[in-house]
Amino acid sequence: MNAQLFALAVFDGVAYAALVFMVAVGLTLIFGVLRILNVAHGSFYAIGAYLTASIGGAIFAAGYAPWLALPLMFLAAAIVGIVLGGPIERLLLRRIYAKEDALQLLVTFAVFMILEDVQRLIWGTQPYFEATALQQLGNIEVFGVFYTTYQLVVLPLVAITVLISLRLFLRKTLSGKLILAVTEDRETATAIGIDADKVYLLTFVVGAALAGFGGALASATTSVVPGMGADMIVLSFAVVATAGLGQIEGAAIAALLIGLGRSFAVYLMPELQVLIPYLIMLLVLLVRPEGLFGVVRTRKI
Amino acid sequence: MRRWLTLAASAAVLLSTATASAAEKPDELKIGITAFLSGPASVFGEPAKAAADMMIEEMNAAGGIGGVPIRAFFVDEGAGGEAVLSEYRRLVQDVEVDAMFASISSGNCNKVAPLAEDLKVLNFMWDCGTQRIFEENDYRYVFRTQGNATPEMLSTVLYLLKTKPDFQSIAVVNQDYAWGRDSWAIFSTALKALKPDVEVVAEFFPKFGTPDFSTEISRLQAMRPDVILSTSWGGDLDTFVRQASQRGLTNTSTLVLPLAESSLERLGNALPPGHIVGGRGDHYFLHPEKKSDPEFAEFVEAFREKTGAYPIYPVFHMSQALNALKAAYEKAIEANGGEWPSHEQVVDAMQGLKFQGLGREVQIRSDGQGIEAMLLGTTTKADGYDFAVLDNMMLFDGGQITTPVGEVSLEWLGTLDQDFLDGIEVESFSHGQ
Amino acid sequence: MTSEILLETKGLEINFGGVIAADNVSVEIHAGKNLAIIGPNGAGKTTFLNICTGYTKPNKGNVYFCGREVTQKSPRQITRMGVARAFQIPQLFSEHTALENLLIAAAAREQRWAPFMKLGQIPERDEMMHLLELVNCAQVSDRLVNELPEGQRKLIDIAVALALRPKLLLLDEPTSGVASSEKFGVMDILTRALAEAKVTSVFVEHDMGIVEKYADEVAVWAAGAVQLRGTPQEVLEHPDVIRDVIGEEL
Amino acid sequence: MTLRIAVPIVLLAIVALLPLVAPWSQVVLTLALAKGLAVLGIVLLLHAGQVSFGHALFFAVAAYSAAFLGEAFAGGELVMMIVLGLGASLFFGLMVGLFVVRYRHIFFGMLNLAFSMIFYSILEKFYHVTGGADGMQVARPTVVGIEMERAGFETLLFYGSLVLCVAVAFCIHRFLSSPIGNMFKTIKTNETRLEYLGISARRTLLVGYVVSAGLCGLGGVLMAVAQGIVTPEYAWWIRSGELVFIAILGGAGSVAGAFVGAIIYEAVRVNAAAFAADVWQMVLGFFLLAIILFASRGLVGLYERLMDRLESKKPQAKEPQEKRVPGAAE
Repeated sequence: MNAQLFALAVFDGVAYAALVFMVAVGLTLIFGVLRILNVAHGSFYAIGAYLTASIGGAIFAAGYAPWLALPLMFLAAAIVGIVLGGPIERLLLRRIYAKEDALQLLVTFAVFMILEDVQRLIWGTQPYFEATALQQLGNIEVFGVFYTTYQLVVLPLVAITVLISLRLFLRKTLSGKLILAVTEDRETATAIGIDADKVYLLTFVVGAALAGFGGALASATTSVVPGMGADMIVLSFAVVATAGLGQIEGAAIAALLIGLGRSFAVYLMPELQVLIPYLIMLLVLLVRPEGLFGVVRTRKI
Repeated sequence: MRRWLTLAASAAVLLSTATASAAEKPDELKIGITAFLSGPASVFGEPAKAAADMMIEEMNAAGGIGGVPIRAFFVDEGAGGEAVLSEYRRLVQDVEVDAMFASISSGNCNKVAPLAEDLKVLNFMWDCGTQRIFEENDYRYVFRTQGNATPEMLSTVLYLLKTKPDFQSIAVVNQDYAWGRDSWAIFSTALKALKPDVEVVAEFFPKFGTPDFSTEISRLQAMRPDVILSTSWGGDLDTFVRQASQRGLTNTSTLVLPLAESSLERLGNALPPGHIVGGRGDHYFLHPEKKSDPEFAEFVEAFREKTGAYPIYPVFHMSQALNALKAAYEKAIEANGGEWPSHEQVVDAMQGLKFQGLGREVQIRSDGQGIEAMLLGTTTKADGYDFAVLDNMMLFDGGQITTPVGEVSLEWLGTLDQDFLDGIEVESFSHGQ
Repeated sequence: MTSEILLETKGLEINFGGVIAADNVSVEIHAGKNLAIIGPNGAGKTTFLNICTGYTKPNKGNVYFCGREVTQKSPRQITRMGVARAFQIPQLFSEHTALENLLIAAAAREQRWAPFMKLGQIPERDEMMHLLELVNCAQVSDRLVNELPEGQRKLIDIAVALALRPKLLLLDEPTSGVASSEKFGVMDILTRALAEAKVTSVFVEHDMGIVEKYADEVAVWAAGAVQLRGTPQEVLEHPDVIRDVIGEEL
Repeated sequence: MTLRIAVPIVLLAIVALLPLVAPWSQVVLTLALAKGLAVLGIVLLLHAGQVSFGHALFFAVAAYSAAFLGEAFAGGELVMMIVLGLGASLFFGLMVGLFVVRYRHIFFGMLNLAFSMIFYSILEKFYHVTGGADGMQVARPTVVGIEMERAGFETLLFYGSLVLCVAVAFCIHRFLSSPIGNMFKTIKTNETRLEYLGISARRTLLVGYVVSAGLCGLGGVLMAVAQGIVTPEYAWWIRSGELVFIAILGGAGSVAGAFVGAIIYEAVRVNAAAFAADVWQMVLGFFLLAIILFASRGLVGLYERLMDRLESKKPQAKEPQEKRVPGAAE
């Protein structure tokens, strides 16, 4: 493998990692606060993509300006977070916080199954493709290979921006600090009077919106097809578990690890490509059972 | 549970009456159709179902088959092999369908063929491509009302050799499942036999449903093969072609896409001129021999009005299956002296049956395989269409390029040589001709 | 009375994020002499029990049981050697009844692995009923333990430890959670049971009346170190103890 | 005989007799029983408070073992397939178990998921060995050396599975009442105490894990021969989720519930696929939600509640009902 191919593999890996990170970070945020591994997160991702692709397809066909693509993505993310995430937390998840892990997970699994069919009823089964955002930005040539500016520059930039703003939001704003407090010690946080209900709702809405945003970003580079959520959710599970549950910065590193691992596999051993995320997760967990950045909690006796 | 019991009871009653009066004219002719109504492959299943509904309505309006109206029961292949098999059994044993059309997926055809044989029900493999079924086993009740992977791939190789004889290197990006693997095995075997000096520079089998081919495309750009083959379909093909054209891969390599007829309209401008497209048979809404046929043109318009899209190859395959059924019953009625035939008589009538759907005539040969013509073309831009249409089309006769009865495709393909190439008859057409 | 050393620690040191929980702790525990451990909260008493049973590994130092080093052994291995433990917060099987908790302990002791033998029919059943009677809990033998009041849970926790027939029993605040009027009753039951089973005990205790009455020896913990050790009388009358330990308890 | 005992026996009889009146239900029921065995493996782990989202792995391991055996010996022998499939799943259970018993809860679930997804990817990728995504055919095997016709074989398979399921259910029930079974359950409630009884929680969990893998293996072999085909989908995470789904549906922790759940699930699924082809997933999703929200003890829990109500209504039940203590010693 020469330097050119090495660089190409890195570029591809980073772009891919950026997308995976967007989904995984929402998942890990929700887990950190609600202690629920949200299987329906995959559906939020898919619905974000569908919304962007279908609305975008309609308005650009009607002749609206292409720069609307980015605001549209934010809109799609907001719709997923508020219209979908809000009611799901409020009406459904709130009723099951006292139940066992397995039941909580199954509830989100049920939501996932329902949303899969909802997507099909709304958008049908034909693939959607809406690349206006990407085409606007054109291509960049690196080592004789053309990359889209969108993938090479925009996606990683957006991911870094999200990471930084999430950090600032959690550290600097009141809502963020409340979320952090609940993540770190739920009992104490509720004991000192933090309104856990509100924090849960906020977290879930933000987490779902992030997944929707991930889908919106992805819709520019890929076909939006039924079943895209199921694949994404296992992948982001792997990222989240590798990073350590609830670890936001960790999720960025784990996404990068898995993204690079995957793209190097395409160059070196294409057959291993799909195995890479799980192998990385397995290796990490064997050495560090709590994930790369997870914290061990010993039981007090 | 109650439903099961009532169904069971009615099944028992039906069973006793059915055996007693097998050749009595029924009130309706029931067929079960498996098709993907969910999942990625519903890009094929949904149009085929819409077409089936339209055609059956039309056939019934014209008196059905031998005066008996047709009624279709659909099974969703997207529900998984398990559900397909249990629904298949239910339709055969319980609803007592007269024929099954199964299926789109080669995997499901593999499962269904032995079951059909066990259940002794007439089964048309109406869309699946695997060439193995009739090469590895003998069936009495199973037929294929279209070609299979071997003529589809062989015609692609022939088209490539005729239009681009000097290419030196090829890469492949196929979906990672039997179709992707088998079609590459067929294609590469034929290519090696007919043009041994071509170098295969990369073989990618990305996971089915991959949303992102960026890494593969980067690597392909670095290698610059003359030709890139992809037998992918549906969302996978769309994604690959769009990402490839976005990043200029379509400027440096010629894409060869044997299934892209089903994606042309969706791809719009993403598929630039100059790339090779096939349609799994002589299937194309601007079929050069058929487009001026008023019946054909009317159907295309009606279909477009109903579904908002031009018909694609599964639609044509569906028309072949329905017309095969009609032809078989009519042949059997005739052989039976005008009386309604028994199920076994209809199965007998399938041998050597000739029928015509919305393409050239198809014939069923002794092993159950249909002989279907193949159409390929090169993309071009044309007025009146906001997507690529085909130019420099070639129609290959199915008889020459289908593996002879009793031979195994990969072995037969390995024996092909220049003489074979020279003996191929082909008719060429250009767009608008 | 024998002076055989059951448990011995040498130079234990550990700290948790800068807080020193054990600072050069060297203690000998003699068979037949019940040792009480007293000291303010955070002095490292529970940490000491955790280290002795292998739950926490010390940064430095060693633990010996009956002359064999056990520092790096797990609680399971140490338990199998004959050290049982009762906990400050009772550690019981909440979805099992009181009797079943004891039966599981007995089955563990006797290594009853036969997969088709019913737990309720193991030969140790009578012995365990007797043990429940001994701790005055026979009347709740069929109740789920998480439905029982804290005092009874505490006693059952101790009974579970006793069911293992240990040589040494470590008790972490056996009378906390027990109503003060019942504390002496509980300790009477306990010492009788210990004596009957010939078990040496080490107990962490805050109630000086109890320490005075039931301990053969007392060790005073403060800031992760043993400050003083002697008979109850010597220790409880020591001015530092009155000022630093008993004072705080009041 | 009380109603509480009579109803299950009648239900069992109905299941046994149903194929006589509805021939097509025979294979569906065989598949349901096969799944029921695998679900029993999940139920077992639920007793230790652990949920595996990757147990389809063992299902697939056994199914592919049977398929390979069939391929190697041109058809193969049913008894050999069961023995080999069970052996393979136990072996894989031990190997995977040695790793995963160090983890609990979400991590336990996720690691299982990772192992099953790795196996899934391998099955899908190594096309030339495993047939890739399309899987392998499993020709109808001989039964103790006898070649059978389809109808006879299916009948034999159904009744054989039924007997096997009843026997296995009994064994698991006894295992759960045994001392080691009870220790296994304490992993859910208090592992620390278990260790302080001198028992290795990991080893105890491993025992249960291997047994549960074996149960999935039995189910996998039956599924493979009943379906006549094995595909990587057997190891796909949705399949594992489905097993957990059925376990909860039947009644978490209930041995009988595993089979009741599997049969009801299969019935709902077949009907939903037939009558609501577009929305069958949605139907199942709402079904699952309803169970978790309104009957978290599953179908068996509903049944118990119904029986409690019936018994308390009966006039002859004069003596005050003693409060039933779940898990009380016999």
